[in-house]
Amino acid sequence: MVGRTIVSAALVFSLTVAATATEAQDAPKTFTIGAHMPLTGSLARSGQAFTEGMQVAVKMCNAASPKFQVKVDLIDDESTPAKAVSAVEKLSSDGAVALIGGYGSNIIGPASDASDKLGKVYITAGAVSDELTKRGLKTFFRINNNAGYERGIATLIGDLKPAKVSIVASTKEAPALLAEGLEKDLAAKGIAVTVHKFDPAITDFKPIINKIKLQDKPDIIMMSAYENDYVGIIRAAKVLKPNVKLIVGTWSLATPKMYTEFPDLMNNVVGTSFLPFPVEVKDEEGRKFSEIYKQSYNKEIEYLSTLSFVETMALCEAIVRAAEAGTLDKGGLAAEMRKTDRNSLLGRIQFDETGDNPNFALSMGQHRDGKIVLVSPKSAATGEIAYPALPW
Amino acid sequence: MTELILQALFSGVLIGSVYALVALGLALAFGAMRIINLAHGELVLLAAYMAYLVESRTGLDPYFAIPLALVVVAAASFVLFLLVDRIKDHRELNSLILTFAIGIILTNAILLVFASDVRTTASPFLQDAVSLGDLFAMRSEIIAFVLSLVLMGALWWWLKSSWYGRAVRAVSSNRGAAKLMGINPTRIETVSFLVAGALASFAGVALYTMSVVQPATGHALTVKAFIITVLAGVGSIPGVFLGAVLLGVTEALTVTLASSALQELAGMVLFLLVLFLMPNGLFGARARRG
Amino acid sequence: MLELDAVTVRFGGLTALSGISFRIAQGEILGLVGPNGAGKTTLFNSISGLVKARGRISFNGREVTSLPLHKRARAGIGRTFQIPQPMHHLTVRENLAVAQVFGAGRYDEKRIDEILAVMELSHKADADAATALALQELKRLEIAKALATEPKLLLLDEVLAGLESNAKRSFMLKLKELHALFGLTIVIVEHDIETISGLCTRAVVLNFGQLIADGTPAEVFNNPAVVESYTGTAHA
Amino acid sequence: MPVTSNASAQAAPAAASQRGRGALIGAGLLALALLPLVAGASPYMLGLLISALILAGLALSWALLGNLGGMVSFGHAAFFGVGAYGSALLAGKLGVPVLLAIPLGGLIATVFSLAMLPALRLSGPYFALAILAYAQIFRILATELDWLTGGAAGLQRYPGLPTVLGFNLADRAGSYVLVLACVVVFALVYMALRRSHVGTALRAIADSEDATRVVGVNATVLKTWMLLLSAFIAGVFGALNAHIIGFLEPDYAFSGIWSVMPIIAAVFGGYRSVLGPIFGAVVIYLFDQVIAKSLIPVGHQILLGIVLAIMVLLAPNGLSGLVARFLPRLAGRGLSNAEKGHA
Repeated sequence: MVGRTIVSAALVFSLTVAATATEAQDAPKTFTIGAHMPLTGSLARSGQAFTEGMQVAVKMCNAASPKFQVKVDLIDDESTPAKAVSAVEKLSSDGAVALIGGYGSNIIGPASDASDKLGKVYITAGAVSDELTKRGLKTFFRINNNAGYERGIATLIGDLKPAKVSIVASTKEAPALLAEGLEKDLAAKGIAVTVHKFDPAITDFKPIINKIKLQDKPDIIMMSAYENDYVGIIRAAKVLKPNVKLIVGTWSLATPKMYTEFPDLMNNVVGTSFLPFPVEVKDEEGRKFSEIYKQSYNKEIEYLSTLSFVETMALCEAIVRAAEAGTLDKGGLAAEMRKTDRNSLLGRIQFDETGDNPNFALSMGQHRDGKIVLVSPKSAATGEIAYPALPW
Repeated sequence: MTELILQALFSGVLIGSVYALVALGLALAFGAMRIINLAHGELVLLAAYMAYLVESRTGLDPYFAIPLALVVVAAASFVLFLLVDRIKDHRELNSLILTFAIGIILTNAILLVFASDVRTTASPFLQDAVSLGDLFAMRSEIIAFVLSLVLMGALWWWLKSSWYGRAVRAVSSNRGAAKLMGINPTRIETVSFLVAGALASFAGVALYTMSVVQPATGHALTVKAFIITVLAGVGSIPGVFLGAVLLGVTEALTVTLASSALQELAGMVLFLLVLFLMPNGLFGARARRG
Repeated sequence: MLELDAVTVRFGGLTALSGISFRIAQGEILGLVGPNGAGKTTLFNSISGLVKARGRISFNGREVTSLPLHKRARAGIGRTFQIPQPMHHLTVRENLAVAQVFGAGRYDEKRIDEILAVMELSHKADADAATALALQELKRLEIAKALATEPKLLLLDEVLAGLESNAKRSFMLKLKELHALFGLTIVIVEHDIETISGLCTRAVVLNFGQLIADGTPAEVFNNPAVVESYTGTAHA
Repeated sequence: MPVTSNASAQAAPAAASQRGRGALIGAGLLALALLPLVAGASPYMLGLLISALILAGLALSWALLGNLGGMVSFGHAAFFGVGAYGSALLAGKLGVPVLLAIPLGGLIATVFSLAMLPALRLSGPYFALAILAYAQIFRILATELDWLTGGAAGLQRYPGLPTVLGFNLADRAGSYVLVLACVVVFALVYMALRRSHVGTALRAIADSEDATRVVGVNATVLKTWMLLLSAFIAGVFGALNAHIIGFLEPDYAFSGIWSVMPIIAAVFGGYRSVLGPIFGAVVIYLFDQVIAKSLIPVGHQILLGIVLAIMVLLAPNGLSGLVARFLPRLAGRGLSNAEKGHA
């Protein structure tokens, strides 16, 4: 029994040591940012894109600031809250000065709570639920929110003045929230709305589309879902050819990648976006980002990587400011974050009392023969919307 | 409304025929060895990724991946059989856990090799709409439907008339007695697993042409296949087809008449009802228990 | 104490027992005779509740036809299996303890020791039942387990098979001892005419699922129908 | 460690020394379990250990059903999720004190498990996958009944663990002690149950059902009790986890992880023993999170799959089986009891 106890104790200790051994070496002026991302599980693709944008931001930030350097410690949270919380605690105990959170409000909620308890600033670009900013955390920041997506889509649809819209929405958290919000917004604009919720497990969308085709007869089909769902829905629509004028979706849809992979499905489809394609980046920082990104990953920048690029830039700059002011280790970072007011590829970035970015609103981009044209809002548009226009 | 229901039935039958193809391998291995292969869905998925590999690398039609998929998946199925065959104690439960573990390994191996992106065929030809009067389908679905019927017919004929087929049935009904008749059960089980692997190959390629695949898809496929095996009852190939079509139609009708959010629920409830109320399944020759 | 009235058992199209009726009185030792496949074990199974039977089975004036297995055991019907079925992964003592606690509804260590002593299993009390016992010990364990449930009626399925004649004789004495010691009524399946004659007060003969004779051993074995049906086995 | 009266009744003369050794092992294990607190482990390490212990409780519940009930479940997420939602809703909507809501969450899971009674008649794989179907059904219900559960958006504003007698259960150390206490309590219940006559009979049912029923054991009723108890335990740990995490949504509460991980943990540790699943959970979870993750950042579960496959093939009785085989004298009754039967 004694032998067994010793063996077990040794095991636990060796694990503890292995877990904390990384703490020791830290160059004097290098600050660590901790990040947890979903690198496995159903959200792994998003996590990957986030990570890429983040890495580029770190490079650029370090190049701009010779005095202070920043590095990122990354942990896979596997899209589970407990692991995200563990990750926050580990990163913090390893000396991270601030944290960047992954994807999904159910992950971000507990993780940012844990971060708040440890007094560390936490920023995310992957959690849109309104509940998160209602908690009144002083250390929580985000650059995007449900309201921004909602506003972007509602503006586009409102301008098109359809009589009727059918929303096809996944029952997953973010799509369900967006669908709920849009239903209200559009109804307020006097547009008739029907919502079809679907279980994320389904793959054959023909029965839903057929219902839309024969019963709803809408002008626009709006998809609040993820990539695999978009493909299924548009395919089903292409087969059944409902008499609609436009297909609209949201995140991860109006991207060059989607067009490359599914060229015959994407033409004329509209999704939330911020950049036209081929990329015409007007501001200096964006151009640099796009260049370095292309060098590093051999592809064009996309929405998720840009989101995380922007949040990381804002965070890095705040860290450098706080370090220069000498308030970084005295809890001054949150205050520096609130002083943020900068332009970015995603528009103006500011943080209000709750940590939310009140300026966040997305443009809408339309796939046009391999290009993406920004079609709404009018202020950002690079071209006229093709309407009615469909992939088939 | 009639039009809606007709289209739902049509879609249900088409998707059901592919479900049948997925389930057939599971049912066959179960019949021969009394073992539920919980990695079967992952084998199907492996074949789908072979189709992706061939299509994305060579630009060929995904159906050209079938030879490659046959080799890879049958080999995987064979290895799986060798491992399962090593289990001596508590065979039923330990093999369940072992095949489950192999499923986890395959899913993650696919994730490591192919990343977590959504994959599906890029061929516009396969995705084109085909219409039968007022009923619509993708061309790939029609092809899969025909493929499924042909394979099922071939399997049925094989089990009925070939020596191996008869031996498979003998082993699955009574291992001991089959041994006495000079049949080597291990050899028969090996053949069953190879054939199950072959069926999984076709199923995977068909799935790739008409639906989207991700590394996490495999587990869901296994569950579907098992549900169908239960609906079908043990030892009935037409039963597998009918069970699969019943599941497909139930799902499509649930979407049409109620909500698509309830589709999975309907399948599960159907599964439990048949499980509890009909010990022989809907079309089975023998009882599940006892 | 046990009454069978038109007991019939069918497996699919096969009739294993058809219209069996007889009574057993308190304290009897009844021999159940018949060639292989005659339905003897099926009759045991239907009395103890392992298979569902049509007709009527009553025990001590109470109808038990549709009572589940465990309730019949608790009511006082104990049985052994032809192929011993010890409870796996349990020691001999645990086997008896489970039988006693659930079958008799009480736990009495002394009585278990007593049964172990009578069945000559005391030396193996803490051995694993399924792996450490020889076949004859397993057969004794079958009886011991049944005894631990404190039965009123004991159904013994070929417990004497495979014993050479000396051992058989002493085992017969053992059964008589048990009969007296625990105040049992016994039904025993047995092929050997001498054993039946030496042990039983009465014998019942089954063939093809039907009862073809009922009487004292002497009467039964002189019955021409029995002789005809039974020749092959009994006089081999 | 207290030894139950039932156990002493059986084990007769050897009981005293057994009891002494059992107490010693118990004290040793408890000391080991409290070591992280004394040694001042980081919140990260405690967080990992809490998650590992939640998993340990779930693995215990799974193993109890598998070992005593003879039923392999592929859907323990069903109980875990119902317990989590039950407790969170009671505390959040009705204001039930959290420490009362947690056992009530377990009770609600038990009530829901009554719906599974028809599945008890099913054998092996049929039972396993029927339970999986229940887990799916409950997940969909939790998504659809949004007036109650908050739907897909989930629940997040419900109370966390309270402070009791100046001891803050919501901080890492407090949560750790609470979860540890729950694991210990249920392990003791399991041990007592297994040593009782009911436990002996249940062990017998698993392999020789007819032989057991024929001596008067009502197998169905005993199995039912095991299902209810297993559901209760899983529900309690689901509830604990819910109040520690502070956020629930259907995909998380009924995630396949809660079905898969206990199987891996229990098989690895040895599901025929009481301590096996607990050790298995702690070792597997720490291995996965600390070692596997650093080796293969994406897809590290492949290592879990490999470990599980190897264990089933080479050591079906798990770690505890190996311990019993190689250290027969050192292994206490708690570990080796079952293996004696399975030698």
